Amino acid sequence: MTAAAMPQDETSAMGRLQVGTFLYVLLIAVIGFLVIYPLGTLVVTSFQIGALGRETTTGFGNWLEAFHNDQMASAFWNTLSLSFTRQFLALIFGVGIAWVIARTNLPGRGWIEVGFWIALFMPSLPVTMAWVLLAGGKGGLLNMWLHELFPFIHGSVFDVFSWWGIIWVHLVTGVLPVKVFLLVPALRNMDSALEESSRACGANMLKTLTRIVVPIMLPTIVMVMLLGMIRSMHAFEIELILGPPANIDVYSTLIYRVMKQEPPLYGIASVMSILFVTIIIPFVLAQHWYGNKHSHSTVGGKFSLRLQDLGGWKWPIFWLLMLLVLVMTVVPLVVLVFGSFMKIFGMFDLPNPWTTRHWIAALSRQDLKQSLINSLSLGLGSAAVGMVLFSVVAYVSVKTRYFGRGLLDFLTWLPTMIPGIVISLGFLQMFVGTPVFRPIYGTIWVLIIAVVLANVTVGVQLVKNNLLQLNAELEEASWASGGSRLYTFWKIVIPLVMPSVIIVGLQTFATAVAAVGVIAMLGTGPNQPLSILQLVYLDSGRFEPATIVGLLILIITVVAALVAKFFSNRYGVGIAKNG
Amino acid sequence: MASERTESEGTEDCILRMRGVQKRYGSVLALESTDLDLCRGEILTLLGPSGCGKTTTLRLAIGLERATSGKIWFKDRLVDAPESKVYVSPEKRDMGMVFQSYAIWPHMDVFGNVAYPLKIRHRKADEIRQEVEKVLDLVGLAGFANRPGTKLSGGQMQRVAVARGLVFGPDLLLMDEPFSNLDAKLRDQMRSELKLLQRRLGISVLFVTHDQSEALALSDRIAVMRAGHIEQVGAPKELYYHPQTAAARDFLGRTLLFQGKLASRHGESAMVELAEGALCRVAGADHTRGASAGSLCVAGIRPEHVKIKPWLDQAERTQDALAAQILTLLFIGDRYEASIRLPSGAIANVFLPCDDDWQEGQAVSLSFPPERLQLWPATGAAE
Amino acid sequence: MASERTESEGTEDCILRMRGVQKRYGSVLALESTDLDLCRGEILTLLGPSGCGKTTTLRLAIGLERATSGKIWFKDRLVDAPESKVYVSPEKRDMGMVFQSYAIWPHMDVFGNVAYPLKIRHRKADEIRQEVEKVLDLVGLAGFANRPGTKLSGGQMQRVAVARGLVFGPDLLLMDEPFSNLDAKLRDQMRSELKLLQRRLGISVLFVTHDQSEALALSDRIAVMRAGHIEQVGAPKELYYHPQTAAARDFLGRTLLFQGKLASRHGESAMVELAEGALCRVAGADHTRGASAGSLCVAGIRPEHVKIKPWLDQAERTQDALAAQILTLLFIGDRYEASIRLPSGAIANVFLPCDDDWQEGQAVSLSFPPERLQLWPATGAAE
Amino acid sequence: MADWKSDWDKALKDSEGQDLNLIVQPNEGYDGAIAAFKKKYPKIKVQVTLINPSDVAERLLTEQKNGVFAWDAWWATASNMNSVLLPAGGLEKMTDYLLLPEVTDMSNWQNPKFLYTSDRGPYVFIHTNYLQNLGIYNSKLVPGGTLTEDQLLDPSLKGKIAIRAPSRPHSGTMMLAGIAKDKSLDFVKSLLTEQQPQFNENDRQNTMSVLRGGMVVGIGVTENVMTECQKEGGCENLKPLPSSGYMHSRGISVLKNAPHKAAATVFVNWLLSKEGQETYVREWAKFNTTSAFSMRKDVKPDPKHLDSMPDFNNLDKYVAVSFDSGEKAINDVIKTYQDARRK
Ligand SMILES: Nc1ncnc2c1ncn2[C@@H]1O[C@H](COP(=O)(O)OP(=O)(O)OP(=O)(O)O)[C@@H](O)[C@H]1O
Ligand SMILES: Nc1ncnc2c1ncn2[C@@H]1O[C@H](COP(=O)(O)OP(=O)(O)OP(=O)(O)O)[C@@H](O)[C@H]1O
Ligand SMILES: [Mg+2]
Ligand SMILES: [Mg+2]
Repeated sequence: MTAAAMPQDETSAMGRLQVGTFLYVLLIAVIGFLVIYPLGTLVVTSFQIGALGRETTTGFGNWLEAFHNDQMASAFWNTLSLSFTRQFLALIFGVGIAWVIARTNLPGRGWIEVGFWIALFMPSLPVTMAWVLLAGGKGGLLNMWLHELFPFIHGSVFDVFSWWGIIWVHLVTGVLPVKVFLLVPALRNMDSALEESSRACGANMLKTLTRIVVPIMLPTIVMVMLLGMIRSMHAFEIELILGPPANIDVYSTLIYRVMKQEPPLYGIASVMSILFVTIIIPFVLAQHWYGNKHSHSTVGGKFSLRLQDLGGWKWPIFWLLMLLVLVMTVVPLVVLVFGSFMKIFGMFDLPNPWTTRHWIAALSRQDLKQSLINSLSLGLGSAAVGMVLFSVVAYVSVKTRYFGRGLLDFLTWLPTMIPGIVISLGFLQMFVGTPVFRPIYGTIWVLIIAVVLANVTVGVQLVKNNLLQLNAELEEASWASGGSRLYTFWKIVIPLVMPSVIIVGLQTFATAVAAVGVIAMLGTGPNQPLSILQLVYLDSGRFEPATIVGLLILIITVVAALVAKFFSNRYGVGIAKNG
Repeated sequence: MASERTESEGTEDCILRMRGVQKRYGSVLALESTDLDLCRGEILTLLGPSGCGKTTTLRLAIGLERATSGKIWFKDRLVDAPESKVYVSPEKRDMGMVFQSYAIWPHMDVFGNVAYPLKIRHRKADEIRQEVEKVLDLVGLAGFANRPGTKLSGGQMQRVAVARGLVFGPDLLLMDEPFSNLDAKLRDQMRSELKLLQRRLGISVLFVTHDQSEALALSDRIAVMRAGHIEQVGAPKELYYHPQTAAARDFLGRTLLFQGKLASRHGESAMVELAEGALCRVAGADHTRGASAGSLCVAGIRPEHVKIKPWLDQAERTQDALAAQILTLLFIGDRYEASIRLPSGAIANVFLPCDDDWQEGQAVSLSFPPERLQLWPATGAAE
Repeated sequence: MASERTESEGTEDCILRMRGVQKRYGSVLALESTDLDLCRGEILTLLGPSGCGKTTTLRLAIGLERATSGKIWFKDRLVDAPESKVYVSPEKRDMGMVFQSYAIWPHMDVFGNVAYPLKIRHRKADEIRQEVEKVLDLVGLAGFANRPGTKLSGGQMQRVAVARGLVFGPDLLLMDEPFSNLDAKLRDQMRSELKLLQRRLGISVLFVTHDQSEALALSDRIAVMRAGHIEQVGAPKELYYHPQTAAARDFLGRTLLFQGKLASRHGESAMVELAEGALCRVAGADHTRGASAGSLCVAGIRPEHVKIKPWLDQAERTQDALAAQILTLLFIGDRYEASIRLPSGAIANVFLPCDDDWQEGQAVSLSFPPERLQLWPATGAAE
Repeated sequence: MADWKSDWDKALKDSEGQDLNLIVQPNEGYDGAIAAFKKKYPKIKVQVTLINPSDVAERLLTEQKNGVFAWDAWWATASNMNSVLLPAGGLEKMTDYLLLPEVTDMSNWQNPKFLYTSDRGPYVFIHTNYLQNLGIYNSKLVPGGTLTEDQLLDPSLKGKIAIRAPSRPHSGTMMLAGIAKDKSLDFVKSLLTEQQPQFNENDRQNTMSVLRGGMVVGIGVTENVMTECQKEGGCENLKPLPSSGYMHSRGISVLKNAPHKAAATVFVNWLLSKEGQETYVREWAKFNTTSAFSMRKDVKPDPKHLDSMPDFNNLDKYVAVSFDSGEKAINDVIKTYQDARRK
């Protein structure tokens, strides 16, 4: 029989194809616009010479100037060495810890995981100050106690104003926790049989980890590493405090300084950011190439979940991790809470150093309630928008065959590559420079979009890597049962990647409620959140109530984390139900 | 039953039709140009060695893979034709499929997995519960409804997969080795349930199995595949007794092959001088395309047709019988599998009934009913 | 061969010994208190319905699960004893295991998967290459060495899993349905390779299969399991002909069961009046523990032992034969599987040789050799 | 002059129901003042947005460049208004908005030369010029118990001075500009190099390094800490740095194309009126230790804040950081610092 004699389904197939293609083109256009526009403004700015507000001319002056800045070289070297060192350490320990939490019978692993989450969400400036109080040179409490205990010990044994100090504070305030945060859900999505068969082949737990688990998870680990590298290179808050005493400057503090100069040198900041982007791009492409080639499905149709028995290591590891969580969260928290009840943070010499007046001042602010509501709306709104957008983009870039979906994936990396303080400017230019956004300019929606964009990289990449872990047959079985793409996405795919989606939702929430830079650039009166109150106090030199606001933000985030934990236990392949 | 339809061009009671379908995974040619017709209400089994393209055929049928070239029709509707850019996605084809790898959804319990196709079809909650219970009962998983899909034994997972395929009664059910991890009892039971269901609902089944007796017992027709193409399609008996190619012959059941020389021809039958030393009359099918007397050939016979008797007496020896010796006797339940040594030293495997008292080392005589012997060209590899 | 050793407390040639081993998954009791001995150089097969705890037993043996209670010795070393907090992790036990779910590592190619156990043991690269090639050849995957582990058909994956288990020649090899997705030919081949290998290297094998003929053909001893415990352990023939429990009997091969009444006893044999209307002498095993004359009982016989003849003549009817009718004839290759209707209307399945010309609807007579009939208590469920 | 009344009434009437979009520096003192304004003019809906001057400057320029004019008035310390918005033409002339005679009458104000920040026009109105001395030293650690400005270069203080790194305009930079004005730029250069000071970025941290860390001198410290501490009976050996410090200015401006001109008019006039300034002084004193006074002659300064009050007749002697002259002085310090670091 010839094809001509057969009724053909061509029209409907084509019709559907076109709707899909249309939506895809729309998605890529929107994402492309949102991420490229801010970058484009940077390029334009980089060619505008002259101080802000004065007459500017176009030319290469900023570029020449940036290259002639001879602090660049040492700053660059510091940036690289600091970033590499702490990423390296964080990765080694992070992978190990994440594995122990995700795949073994470690007692209390669920709570330890939450401990790492909290460590990640601790307000970074107050925590850094807490570490300064504890280990800031000779005056650091730890060093003083040590001297009291062992009078023969002089000087500062623990000194955060040092190369290693910067690394340590970074590690405990974010770099290590974020590894655990991002890797645990990915590690959970692995068929236990893969580990078990390695052990049956005679490999011990460590070998199994290094030769089976890590290689299988490598695309995710590489992604987390790259993300971490970029973040590390952007970090400036901690260096800003700990760097100057030790005479350590990094690239990002340079950018910060030219940005905060009066008048600010945005042109030079842009040049420096663009240089940064060009350095990062090859790595992103390499990561993309590697991820495409080496992603492995680890959740298949015969999935089994069994926890590895740590045996005798169980309790030592438990105590070790407890200690770490304690050092990361409880120790600075205790310092902060005590500090907030002191008349002057860290001044124990006063006749009566304790007071509740900072708390009363902070809690009795009239705008507290509104700020709280704003923070919550901003956090929840961003998390909701982010979760949907990240899932859809990740799905499209992984599970469809559209032309150029690799581009989509690449686009999502762009916002992360630009330092946060610089990109909020780009966002501003985008929102005021594009007529479509005018109606929402000044509303909370701009803030939501900005926060979501700031998290788009981690969000899309994490969900994407999770999607890659799902064997195609899980979806195929749904299609074969008659489920449409959308239904399958909703009933099979999403529940399976939900733990990651929740993680990125939580991450988005946390950055939203703690955001300062973006708020300053885009927030307006009625929708200013709690984090701006923190700024208010800091700018009036009132560190104690600022800490209190930071603690309030932390409380919100912790509540959100607990809610997230509650829900993520309900989804995914279900290891949590295992005990 | 429907064996004559093998080569027929799609009649209206043909539910699935493939023409010249080819599938390539990168550099691997998994399926060569393949034609296949599946009739309404028929159980067609794909049988073939591991890696021959059975799963690929199923995946093409339901649309999980797109053909590299060729055309596929389902219910007279073109569903896949790369040349004319036609492709209907799996969910629109309304077939059911049981995956070789089960594809149990790890985030659902057994009930959720099985109820899924019904939920998609917006059945009422009550009805869903009933249907699922019924089918779980059928596969012997009553009481497992609330067990998470990941906390099951291998066979239990497989049964969930089967239940999910059966539950919504699709017009065409594709089953990829659905019983491979089940024990004989359960397998028998499920096989007959499947047959009942298929009869009752009139559904068609495209079945994949590596188990010959399953294929023979269950199928209306069998397609023997090898290395990416279909060797022969036909009713079980036809295939078994009249294989067209050596591959089909060797794959389905065993055949004892004896090298020999065509001594003479007498109408439908021929005399063959076996290298083993006997002169046999061959009256079965001739696959040599009329090789002339004197040419080398192979005589083949199914082991169960060989008459084996204890070698009682030298006198009993006839020209068409071979003397042989039992080397090993393997008890396989209802009979023995015996290795016997032929005069030339070659070893052949045959079955012996358990009733008689066989001994290892015992001398036996083999004789071959002429109408059971078939003539094959000499290139056929000796067993 | 080693059937007497079933209950013996660990002799020195016992490589794996389990005593009172119990395993609980949450609320599911997967394995009741179980005793098992595996001798050096022996192939012991666990046979049992799906979900009966076979995989669990294997996992306990290698240490992937820890027993809830009981003791396990491997090579006379206590490796798991929750009561005394002894536990040796899998990698220290140096066993090999083929997983039911294959567990192929997706990030390695076939070579990498198979070479892994050798690399762990720090073999030389040359040696590894040779060994892997050899074993890949053995499982029919020569030429697949560089294929990614996931781009394989189901059966190919299974073979990779088998190859990985075989490659490093452990003292004890645990194989969980290793051939379930392979075709008969390949399966036969691998089975005999396994046996050869096991003989040559003197390794012990704990084998799981759902395929009876495989179990019977391969095993030195078989342990029949049911619902988390071992029903009976013994050599294949012993189990087949002398099942101790109804479960063992029903699981291994088929049995035709006839309700009846014990008419009288004469020494070792008994006369049973079958409900179907015949009076038979039963001279086989008596599992009723000496039920007295007049009590209800069940007479059981393996289908292959029933003598079936065409019903030629009313005159031929004897007291110990039953008249029956062939309902359906199912061709399963080397023989027919026939459903026959007994006088009472009950249906029984038997095998008929293909040689004779059987017809559906044909009347047949069944007669039962007395020494093949066994006596069971009346509670045994009728087939 | 005569029709100020009708203009004022019109402004009052028009402003009813208007939103007043106000940019305010994030500092607690502003809160109460604006609350008082709201109370007085309940029909005006005041939307306060708290943003740092340096953050908002760029934002305002970008908005204006794109034709977004969302803001009415900006109340903050005035250096960014003067150095960024004013040259870009982002502000309206204050003189177009000032109606109340009590405001426009220059005789009500101290030293009118220092009411507007720039010679380029009347764009930024300064209502408070105040002195800041954000430098401290620990008298216990100085031989003799007192330090003079000259002694800052004393070799015994080598490595004992904590300076908030003057890489950008903030308290540390401004303090150094003050020292430069007292002494010379070379003096500052020596201070930054030969004395090998410890540079900190954060003011709080800089403060703590004197309070707890054994540093003798802190330049660029947190505003209130020393006074707070002494109020509580501690820090008795802390003394303010012997330097004239610098003069900071708090002012108000109206943004270009302000969407609610009437409301803006009402606000600036109220703020600069006697009542407004008194409110400011009162509220400011609640949270701060400096600058609770006004350039208005008829507003009483808060007695605790007199220390920070400049000599109104002699304002030229200070480094006036919000004014054109101060901007240059600051840039000189930054340049000196950056040059020094390059070595
Ligand atoms: N993780 C688990 N949690 C709870 N129950 C389980 C788990 N794994 C297995 N079981 C149950 O334990 C019992 C024994 O399982 P096991 O895997 O040993 O069966 P099996 O004999 O290997 O069966 P099959 O032939 O189907 O593979 C089954 O009833 C199964 O449902
Ligand atoms: N994703 C893939 N990429 C490359 N080759 C593949 C892929 N999937 C299957 N193949 C190859 O295609 C051939 C046919 O595979 P298919 O799965 O159809 O075999 P099968 O007949 O189902 O075998 P089995 O009985 O082992 O399941 C095999 O040789 C296999 O190696
Ligand atoms: Mg297959
Ligand atoms: Mg099993």
